[in-house]
Amino acid sequence: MTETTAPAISAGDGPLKMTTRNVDVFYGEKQAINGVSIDVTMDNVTAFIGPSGCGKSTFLRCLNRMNDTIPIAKVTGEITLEGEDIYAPKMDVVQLRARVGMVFQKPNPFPKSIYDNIAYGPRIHGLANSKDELDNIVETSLQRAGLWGEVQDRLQDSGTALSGGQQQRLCIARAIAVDPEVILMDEPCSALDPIATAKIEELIHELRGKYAIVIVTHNMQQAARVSQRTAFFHLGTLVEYGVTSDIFTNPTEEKTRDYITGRYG
Amino acid sequence: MTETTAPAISAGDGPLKMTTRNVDVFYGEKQAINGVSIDVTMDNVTAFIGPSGCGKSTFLRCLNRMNDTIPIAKVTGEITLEGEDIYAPKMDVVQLRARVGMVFQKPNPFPKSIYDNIAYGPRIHGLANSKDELDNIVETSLQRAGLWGEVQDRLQDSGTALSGGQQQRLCIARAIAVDPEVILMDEPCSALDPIATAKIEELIHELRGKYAIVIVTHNMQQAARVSQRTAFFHLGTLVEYGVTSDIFTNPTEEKTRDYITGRYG
Amino acid sequence: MTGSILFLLIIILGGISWFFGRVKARRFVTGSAARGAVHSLPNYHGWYVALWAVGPALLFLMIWNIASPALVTDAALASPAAEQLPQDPFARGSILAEARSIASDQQVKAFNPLSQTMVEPYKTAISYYQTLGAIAALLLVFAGGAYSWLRLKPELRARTKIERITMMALLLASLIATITTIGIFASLIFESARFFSMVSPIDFLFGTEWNPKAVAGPRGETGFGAIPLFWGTVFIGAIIAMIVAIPLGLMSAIYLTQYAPLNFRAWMKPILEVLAGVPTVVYGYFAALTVAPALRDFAVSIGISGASSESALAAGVVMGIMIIPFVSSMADDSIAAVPSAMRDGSLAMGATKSETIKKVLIPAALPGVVGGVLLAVSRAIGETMIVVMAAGLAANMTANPFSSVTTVTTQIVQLLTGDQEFDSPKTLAAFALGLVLFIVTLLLNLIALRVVKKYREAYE
Amino acid sequence: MNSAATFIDERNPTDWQSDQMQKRIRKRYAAERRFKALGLGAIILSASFLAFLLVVMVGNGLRGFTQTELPVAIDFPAMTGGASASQFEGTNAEANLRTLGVQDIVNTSIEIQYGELGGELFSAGGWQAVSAAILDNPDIIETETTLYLPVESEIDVAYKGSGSASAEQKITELKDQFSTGFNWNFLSNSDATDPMQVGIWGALKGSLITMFITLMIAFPIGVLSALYLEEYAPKNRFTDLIEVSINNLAAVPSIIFGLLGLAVFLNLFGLPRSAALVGGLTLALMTMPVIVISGRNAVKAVPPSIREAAFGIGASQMQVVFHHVLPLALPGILTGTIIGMARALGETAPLLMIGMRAFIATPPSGIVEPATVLPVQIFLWSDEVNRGFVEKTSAAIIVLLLFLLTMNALAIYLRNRFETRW
Amino acid sequence: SGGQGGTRSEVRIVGSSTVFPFAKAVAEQFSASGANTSPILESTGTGGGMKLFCAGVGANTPDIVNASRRMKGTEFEMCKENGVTDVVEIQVGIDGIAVAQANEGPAIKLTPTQIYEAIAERPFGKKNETKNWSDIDSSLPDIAISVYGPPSTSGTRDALTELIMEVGCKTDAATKALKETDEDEYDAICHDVRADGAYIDAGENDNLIVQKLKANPNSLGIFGYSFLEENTDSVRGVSVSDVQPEYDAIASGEYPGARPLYIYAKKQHVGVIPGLQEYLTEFVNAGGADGYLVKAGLIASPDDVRTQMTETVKNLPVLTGTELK
Ligand SMILES: Nc1ncnc2c1ncn2[C@@H]1O[C@H](COP(=O)(O)OP(=O)(O)OP(=O)(O)O)[C@@H](O)[C@H]1O
Ligand SMILES: Nc1ncnc2c1ncn2[C@@H]1O[C@H](COP(=O)(O)OP(=O)(O)OP(=O)(O)O)[C@@H](O)[C@H]1O
Ligand SMILES: [Mg+2]
Ligand SMILES: [Mg+2]
Repeated sequence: MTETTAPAISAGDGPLKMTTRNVDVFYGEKQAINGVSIDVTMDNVTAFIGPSGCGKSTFLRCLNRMNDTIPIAKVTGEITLEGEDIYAPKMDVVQLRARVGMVFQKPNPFPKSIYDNIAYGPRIHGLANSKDELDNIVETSLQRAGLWGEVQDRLQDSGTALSGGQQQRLCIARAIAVDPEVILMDEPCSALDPIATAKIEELIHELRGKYAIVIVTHNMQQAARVSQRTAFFHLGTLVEYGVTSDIFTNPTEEKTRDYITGRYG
Repeated sequence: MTETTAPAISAGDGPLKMTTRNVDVFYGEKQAINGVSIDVTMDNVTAFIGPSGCGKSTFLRCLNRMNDTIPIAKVTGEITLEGEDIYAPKMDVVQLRARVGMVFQKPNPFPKSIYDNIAYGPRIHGLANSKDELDNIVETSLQRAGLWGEVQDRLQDSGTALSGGQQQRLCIARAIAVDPEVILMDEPCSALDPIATAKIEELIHELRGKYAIVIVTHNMQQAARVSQRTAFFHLGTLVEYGVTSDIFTNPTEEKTRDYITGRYG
Repeated sequence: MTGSILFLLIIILGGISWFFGRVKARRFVTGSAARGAVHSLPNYHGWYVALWAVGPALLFLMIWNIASPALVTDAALASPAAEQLPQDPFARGSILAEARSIASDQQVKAFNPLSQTMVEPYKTAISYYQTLGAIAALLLVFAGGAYSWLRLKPELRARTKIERITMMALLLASLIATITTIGIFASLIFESARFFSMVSPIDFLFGTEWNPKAVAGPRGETGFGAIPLFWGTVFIGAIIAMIVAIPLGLMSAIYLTQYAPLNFRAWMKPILEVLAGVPTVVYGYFAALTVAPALRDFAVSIGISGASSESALAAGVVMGIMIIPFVSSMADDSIAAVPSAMRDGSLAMGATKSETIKKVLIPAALPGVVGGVLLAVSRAIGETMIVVMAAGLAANMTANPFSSVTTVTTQIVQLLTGDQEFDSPKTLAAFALGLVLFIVTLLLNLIALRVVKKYREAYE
Repeated sequence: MNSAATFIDERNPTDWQSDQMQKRIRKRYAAERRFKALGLGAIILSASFLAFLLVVMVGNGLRGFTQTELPVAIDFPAMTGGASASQFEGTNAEANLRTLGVQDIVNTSIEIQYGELGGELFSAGGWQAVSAAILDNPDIIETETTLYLPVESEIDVAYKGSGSASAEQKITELKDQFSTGFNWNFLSNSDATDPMQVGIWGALKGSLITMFITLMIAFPIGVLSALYLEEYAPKNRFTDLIEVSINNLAAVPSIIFGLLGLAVFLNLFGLPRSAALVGGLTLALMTMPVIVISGRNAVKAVPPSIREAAFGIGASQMQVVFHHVLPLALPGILTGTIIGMARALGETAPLLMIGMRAFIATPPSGIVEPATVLPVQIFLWSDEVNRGFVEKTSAAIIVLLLFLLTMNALAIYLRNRFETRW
Repeated sequence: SGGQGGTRSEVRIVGSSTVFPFAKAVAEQFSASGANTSPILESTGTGGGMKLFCAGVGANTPDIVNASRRMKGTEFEMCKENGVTDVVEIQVGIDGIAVAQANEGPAIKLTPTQIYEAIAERPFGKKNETKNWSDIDSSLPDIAISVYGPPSTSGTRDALTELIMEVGCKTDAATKALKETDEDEYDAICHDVRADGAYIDAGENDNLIVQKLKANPNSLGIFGYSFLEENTDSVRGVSVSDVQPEYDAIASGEYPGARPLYIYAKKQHVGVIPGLQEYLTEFVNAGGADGYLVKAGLIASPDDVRTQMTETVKNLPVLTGTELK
């Protein structure tokens, strides 16, 4: 866990939000992540790319300790949020997950009304003191996620009745509603059609700067479009991490080049 | 079913093996393939590309009537193998499938020994009259599939104990063992790592000319590497079909270009 | 030649014809050259011939076996020895049967001396008809075998034919279930119809007094008011048992699927399943001998007077225990069927596990759980032995769990094994009760399955 | 964090460290712990019910495997007038024994040793143990031998636990002479009036024969139907009908199958009452849907990729089913079959309706012979007036449970072993 | 076996659960020597047994039916209709309906009329309002009426209504007269048992009944005499009309709740089914005062009846139907 493994973050990247140092993840005997160190900053969208099974999702889920839900998963190394070690015993997972929100590959709205979907987080965390306040949170979250216009008249409809793209935006709104600092997205567009994908990408652009955003994608073009920093994973190791445009035009590693030019994956 | 819908096959493509004219496929009410006409020739590897759900697999499975196994699937139009209509009532599906072999996306060896995996086809079709002959078929098939060296000492081991790439080659060997005329491959490498992928691609190169080969792939680079003819599907229709290098460097259709440059999919 | 030897012979001949069929088919072109020219493998040709040889012969033998005994008896009776036989049909039949079994070596000593005289005629007749049958069967074997063997040719679609026969066999097997269902319905409906011709269905279904009398009372009351039985059934099976089973089953399922370490789950799940594997007669004995007295003592100690040792509570509680694994496995399935994305979604919002379970998983799994509970209820109200042994016979309409009530199934057993007059509406009432039980459990199941299915579809 | 300022200004930042928030979180965690404890409690409660049941049954039942005995000295040479050991060897042994009049010999010996009332001390069928002893070792017939014979049931109960006053008194009188032996009769005899002489062999044999018939009918029909429905059946009304009837049969209360057996097998077909054949048929109809349903699940669990692979090289439907699907589904089908059979083995109610609730003192020797089965035997014994039957009932329950637990364990083993094949 | 023409090597018996234990003992003794095949004995209840018995003649119908009451005329008719014309009736012994209470219970003596008034639905035609025994007669203790008795499906219940309730009911002249004018009403008044909880249906032969009485010393139980005898260390008999339910009193007919037990055999099966007649003989012999059935709780029939029965099993006279009502 020496600083030497820390990736270089160039000036102008904005304040550091999360850091990871020498993170290893094991599923039982099997090592899925091997000594990964990455910094997540406030102003940039960070993209994780790499072939299937290389550990992108695994690593992403370390950042809000969602891996805790897999009994055989074991995480070592240091991960901090605003300097606090999130794997420290005194860290409260419930709070952590409220601060580091997550959006999943397949839209997963709860089978409740749109309103209740958004209100779920604020309610369990007690973020609203009154009905009005709650209404307010729901409205602003939906607005941020660019969904308000489409659903304001049918807040009581089931969240599952929306189209795929709308559902995914609902999930983003739901994550926003608990006022997180970081938003993690695991292939948020892979289940969506091109038009819905474009909407989400636009949304990411808008959210950038307000939240630290990390996105996993298997679509390199998407990474190039939405992110400013890209990390390329291969077989559980971080092969290359840097400014997105550099990675795509001038990768330093042979493997990265092979991947980007489609020699495998 | 007029000849006008037939795709142009340039001279020097070698003998025609299969032709399809105006093929429509329905799953219940839903149309999955819409008027597709393609010719498969002996000397070329034909690749089908297109975004997920565009009907590549569906169309491929029409070529050996594997769609018969899906009760709701209905195929219309004309498909011939060496001039015989394969959907004619007198066509025996069992024989057809022996002549048009298939390799699937996920390697699917039978949970039997390697030997039995290969020998199964020859046995049910009565291709060998003696144990020696059968041994011989097994050996040549494994050799053709480039697997003999790796498994000759453990033919009695279970086929499922092999690595993914070996399994896939085993499946190819199994298909070869019944001495087919055409081999259909549905994303044969998508479950494999780069090295295994490279081996299969090499194998396809070697098999070319001995069998008519059709391959579905979602990896455009792969299509470019292994095929001589490429068909691009979109929402169940055949958008473009032609010489592979033309399609990738100079597509005539806007949609093809968009897809190849990664604007969606 | 006895039946089994003949049977064996036919099977052997079948094997031989299989072989000949195969040999002939092998002489068609084989190997890879055969492709296209020969439709089926030699094996299938063999089977084709074998089936032709064996099938008709066995069918004939079956019919022969049913028909020939009568012929044999006729022949035996034609003999002079038959003249001394008694006229009484039963005694006569019995002597004949005895003679027959001696003649066919199934019995050594005759109980009735007359039988001995009939043995010889029987022996003659039996061997005559047996030989006749055997010759006919063997002829059929040869005819069938030869016919099919001659028909073998390369284009013969032997495999297709064999496959069609196989499929018919499979179809027949699956028809048995339908026939059974019809059988159940028919056997209940006929007797019930007779019952309802004596007792009005209205009185039966809505009467509140269960006190079956052979003769209708002065005001035409028959005492066949089944409401107290229905109430007892519902009280024990759907109320008390469920009060025990639902919380325990549901919470067990939740703990096992959501909290338990893998090891604990691996051990505990089968242990809970054993609860469902214990025979109901054991539960009944346990309820009657251990639980019921304990509950009654408890009731007395807290000052409930009139507590019966055959209490609804004892039967209900034990039944509830029996149903626990049922509820828990249904709940387990339903919770597992909720996509894990749902759970992850909630956890990722910072919800605790219990919040996730209570607010997301259970509501999402609710239709499945409800379906499961309905199935459990239908199982509980159809349960017999526990209530027969522990619930008592008093047709009380009471909500006091410490008193004795009776159930539909208990009364069916009582009515069919009690000391009542035969053919009275009392016996028939058992079938009417059975019919009601059948219909109710059927409806419950249909509803439950529909609910569960609909809900599964929602996630697929 | 300045960059986020714009956003934070828009909304009240959540102060996670505030007292109010911390208190709320503590409360949520407490609720979490309570909920978890509740779940654990539910499981422990359920499991302890099972443990309690087993402990009670074993506690009551183990005594049923032993019997209290008193010594009886029998002077064979004097009483038989010098019978020789050779008479009781070989084929004629049993016939000779019958003419010997063992019962009288024993009764006289008892009277000599224990006086007039001695007869009331011993189980009436105790002399059969002497017969068995002679057959076992004919030499004793030429000597004076002391044999231990089972005592009368009331005394047995009293000696093992608490009995009636009169029995207790006899026990204090003869205190030192009692001994306890393993009750072999219990494993080899059939039903009887005297609890000291009852055994489970007859019922067990009846159960085995019945189960055999059930298996022979339900298994093939169940498997074939499962294959038909999963692999062949077209989607139409007719198939729906079959499916609906199978699902319904699986849920029909077992007693209804008894009514069916009564109406169809006995009354319509005229099959013999109380026969294992009818019991087996009735239980087969009950077990078949269980096998079909589990069989279908097992068949469904065979990955489609295997079918596709086989179809892909030109296997026909039948070849796919019998070469690939069936072998792979077999462990699952077997698991379901064992569970179904275990259920049938423990079933009582339908058998009461078809006359298997009978007193049958000889084990059945064929499928049309009158027979009873273990659970029905348990039910019959549980209804006995004589208190000696309490421990016998529990002992029979132990035997039944042993069988069932073994079957269940086998099913679980099979399931775990073959669960993750693909 | 099976079918009219079949045969069978063992005797088949069905019928009453009251006679069942005795029949069992006889069956066991009958086959103990090894000379006879053990009979198959099924407890189907008297009515169920009659139905099977009267279904016809042949190997697939039982040879004997045990009955805790006499065969009814209708049953005999049914038998005749199905070809069972030659039925032999044998009285094998007597069973007593015993009224009992826990040893700890308050001493109580009753008459049939008092019992009738306590458990009838409409004693003498009026709704039963009694709560305590003292409501019936001030000499009786002031405790709640609570009687555990046989359920309506059982033969013991028939005996209870006929032997005790009807006797009590007839003491009222007006009610007795009703028998001639309105027999249905008479039956209802005399036979219907109250259903308001004072009378509690309980299984026969059930060990639990003893526990119930022990736990509720104020309750009474009504069950077979053999059951009382078996449990003398916890329950004792209640005297009816000053007669204790004891062996001699029941045997002599002095005790009101005594009923004969019968078995019926098909004469047509004698000589065809091996061992049938021997079994009947064994049963009659075993029912003597010193026979093993008495040990098992049966009460021997009076001597004259026994002599007659010994004759009966020899000659097998058949019923004509006129002796049955
Ligand atoms: N729950 C789990 N248990 C065991 N191994 C797992 C688990 N989840 C993932 N893995 C393994 O860890 C490795 C990394 O998986 P991960 O899902 O992180 O890959 P990924 O890069 O997200 O792939 P994809 O692009 O397919 O989503 C893989 O080899 C995978 O098989
Ligand atoms: N068995 C089926 N039943 C109903 N619809 C189906 C079935 N199989 C495929 N489809 C539908 O048919 C369309 C074409 O599917 P197909 O599998 O051929 O696509 P594909 O091009 O192979 O996609 P992918 O790249 O994801 O494999 C899709 O819309 C799909 O949902
Ligand atoms: Mg992933
Ligand atoms: Mg596909």
